[in-house]
Amino acid sequence: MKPSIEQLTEAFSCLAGPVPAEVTAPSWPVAVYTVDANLKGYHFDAAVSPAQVVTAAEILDRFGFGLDAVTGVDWIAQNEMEVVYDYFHPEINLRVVVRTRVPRASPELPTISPVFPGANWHERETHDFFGIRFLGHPNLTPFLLPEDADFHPLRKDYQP
Amino acid sequence: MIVRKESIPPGPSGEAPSETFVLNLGPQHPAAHGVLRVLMTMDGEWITKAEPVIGYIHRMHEKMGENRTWAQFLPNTSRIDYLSAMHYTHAFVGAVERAAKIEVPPRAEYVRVITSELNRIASHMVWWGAMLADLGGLTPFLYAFDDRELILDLLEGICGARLTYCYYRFGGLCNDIDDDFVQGTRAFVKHMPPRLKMYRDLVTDNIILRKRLTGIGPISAEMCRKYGATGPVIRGSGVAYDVRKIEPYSVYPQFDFKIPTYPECDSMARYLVRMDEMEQSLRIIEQALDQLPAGPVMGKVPRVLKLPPGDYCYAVEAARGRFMVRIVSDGKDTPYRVKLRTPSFSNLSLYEEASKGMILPDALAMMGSLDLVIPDIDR
Amino acid sequence: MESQVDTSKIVTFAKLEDVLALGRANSLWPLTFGLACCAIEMMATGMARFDLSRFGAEVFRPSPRQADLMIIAGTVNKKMAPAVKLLYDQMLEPKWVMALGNCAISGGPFVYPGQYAVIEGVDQLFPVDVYVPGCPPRPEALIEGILKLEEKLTGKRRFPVAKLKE
Amino acid sequence: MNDALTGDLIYIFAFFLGGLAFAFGPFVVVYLLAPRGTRNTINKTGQYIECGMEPIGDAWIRYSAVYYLYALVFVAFAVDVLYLIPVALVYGRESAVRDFVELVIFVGILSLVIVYAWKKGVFQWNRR
Repeated sequence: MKPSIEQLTEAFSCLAGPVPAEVTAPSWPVAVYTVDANLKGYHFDAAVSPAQVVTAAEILDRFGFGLDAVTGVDWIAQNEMEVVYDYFHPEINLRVVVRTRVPRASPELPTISPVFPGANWHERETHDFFGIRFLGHPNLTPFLLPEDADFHPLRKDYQP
Repeated sequence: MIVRKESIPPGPSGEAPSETFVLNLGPQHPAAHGVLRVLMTMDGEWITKAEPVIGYIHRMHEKMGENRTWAQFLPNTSRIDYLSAMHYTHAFVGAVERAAKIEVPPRAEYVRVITSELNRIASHMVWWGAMLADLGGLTPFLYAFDDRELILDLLEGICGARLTYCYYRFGGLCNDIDDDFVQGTRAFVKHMPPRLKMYRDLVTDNIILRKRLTGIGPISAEMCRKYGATGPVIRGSGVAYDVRKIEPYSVYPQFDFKIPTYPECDSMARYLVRMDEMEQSLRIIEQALDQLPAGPVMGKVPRVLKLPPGDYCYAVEAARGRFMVRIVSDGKDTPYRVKLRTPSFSNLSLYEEASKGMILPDALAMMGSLDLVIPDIDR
Repeated sequence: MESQVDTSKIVTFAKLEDVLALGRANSLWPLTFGLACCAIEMMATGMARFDLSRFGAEVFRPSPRQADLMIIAGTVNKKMAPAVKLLYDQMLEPKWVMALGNCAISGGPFVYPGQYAVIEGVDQLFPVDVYVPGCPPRPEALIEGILKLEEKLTGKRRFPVAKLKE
Repeated sequence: MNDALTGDLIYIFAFFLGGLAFAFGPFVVVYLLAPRGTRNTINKTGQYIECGMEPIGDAWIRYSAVYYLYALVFVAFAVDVLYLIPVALVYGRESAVRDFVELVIFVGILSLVIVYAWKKGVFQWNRR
């Protein structure tokens, strides 16, 4: 079924949850805005709190979206880590981005692999590169790095 | 002296239990198309659990994205998936142009489409040869590389490389195409259909191939969506998802071409999707050659490229599926983060669930139909 | 009675080693061991146009037991190094190694300060006989590498070396 | 023992020697021609080959029974061919038609093995 941006905005409005105290990111609290696609490449951007990532995934799963990628970004200046979930839709030209921020000291957020099994690999890779722990993930062992790797190479303060 | 290791579960119908063992379809295996290792827990010939282990050719492309300037990352883009290098460079260049709002002259866009579609046919040729080699037919490999050499000569004529072309630049191309490229491409477009017809008669309608592929490795549209599998895998399951049609980029809206889909969801459907895709690519090349405008091939680009802060992404229909580049820039001349969403990574993630209970030859036939390039998975 | 035939023109005597070396040089069986982009160029060399079988080297054996030339075609990274070393050890003795492409020679384009995954050069793992530079090297370069290896075995060069125009 | 018999015996003995040479010849040639020194430090040439990885587990385990039944069908036909060899010597001495009919009957009876295996479902190759 083909969702429209209005349905998405109204569905995401229910996500206006409490604001975690220790995270002071600029695009906080829940900001939902439509984006000019040929400037940014996606149509819909939602910044949610880490706890609501799974509910956002369930909403998008109901609308028939597919998971595209899970990207980790290490904002070392603001002492935070950003996790960006990309979703594409197989039938219509609507790309949704759900982003959240976790404190750099203890980067943890729930896994969405029960909703999207494809996220299992994406999250394992993000854990590999950034050390972001996904709670409830079935198998968070090193994935692209050697089995005994304990370093996280894509962190900005990584020294070989 | 046979030592019995773990306790053996009773067989399915309760009679004498047969022992499950772990087979290591390891990094060095002809059917692995590179260095993919699959840990297969087998019961006789049937697979109970096939868990791919990757990372044997991880080459730090994303880490290299962060310590090079925008232009220095271009050679990397054609080494991620070296079989469809043009698409990957197109995605990275498109993302940077979208962020810096660089105007690309129309002639450059048309040449990008022509070279990308030529590269798609070359990539499908290698897939076709490799897949049939997996099924035991070794002669098609020779035919496939014959046609592929024609394409490589054409592309080598304009950008000097056979495999890792670094042909696109921000704002256009590194140099213009000349006349014998145009004549060569027109000759190729005329030469290819009878060859494809020969392949259809010799191989596609071959009863052995039909028996080996029909009904093997069913991947439903729902599983494709859940795992994010795109490209010929999702089109083989009946969903007409093609980035060129659904999220049009470059000058693809100017051409009329069909997206071949097959509803059967099995390996034969994915095979037929790729064979029909080659014909559609030929149609696109022909139309692009007819509408090729004159004019410059390089737009105005600032000397040192600094992108406004923020994150931008650009998706492209590569030979294996949807390739998306997500760049995060903080205003400096080097990217802050480059994320490469590669199609083979998601296409392979559904392998564990899709190959449960199959026998080994069928599981390898299905892996061939997924068309994997392993450095594309490990990045 | 015709004149005494000068046999030295017809029959030449060679040490057994030379005969063996000639036999080994003309039937180098490579191990199918494609890692990355250079593997595609290796395949293209084995195919009809560049035709590696002119030099007896087109039989790509999957198992190290039957191969006597290991062509490292691609990047060896730290997770793959033990597997490559094991394959080298499993090959039987008259064996040679050819490092195909810059990644195998010195880590190639993936070498920069602070890189954590790529082995910079396969000769850190085991002795390499022939280095073929290029990224990826053209099929002709791979054939030149095979000829260089044959020259190393038999001491004679099969084809004249292409002389660069002064 | 008249000379015809010894002639035959010599042929058989020569044939036997040829078989032995064919079997053990390569070992001798390899011993003579193989290079002496080896660059291998750890002796892994005798190890099982498992795609570049250390082999996991042991190869001596129990498989499902369907392979055993398949092998039985092969053995039946191997024995069948064994009996056809002497027939080939005397084929067509008296009347070729009689020999041909006998052959067809012999092979026909033995091919009942295929029919029996087919009925027992050996060729369906399902898990047993």
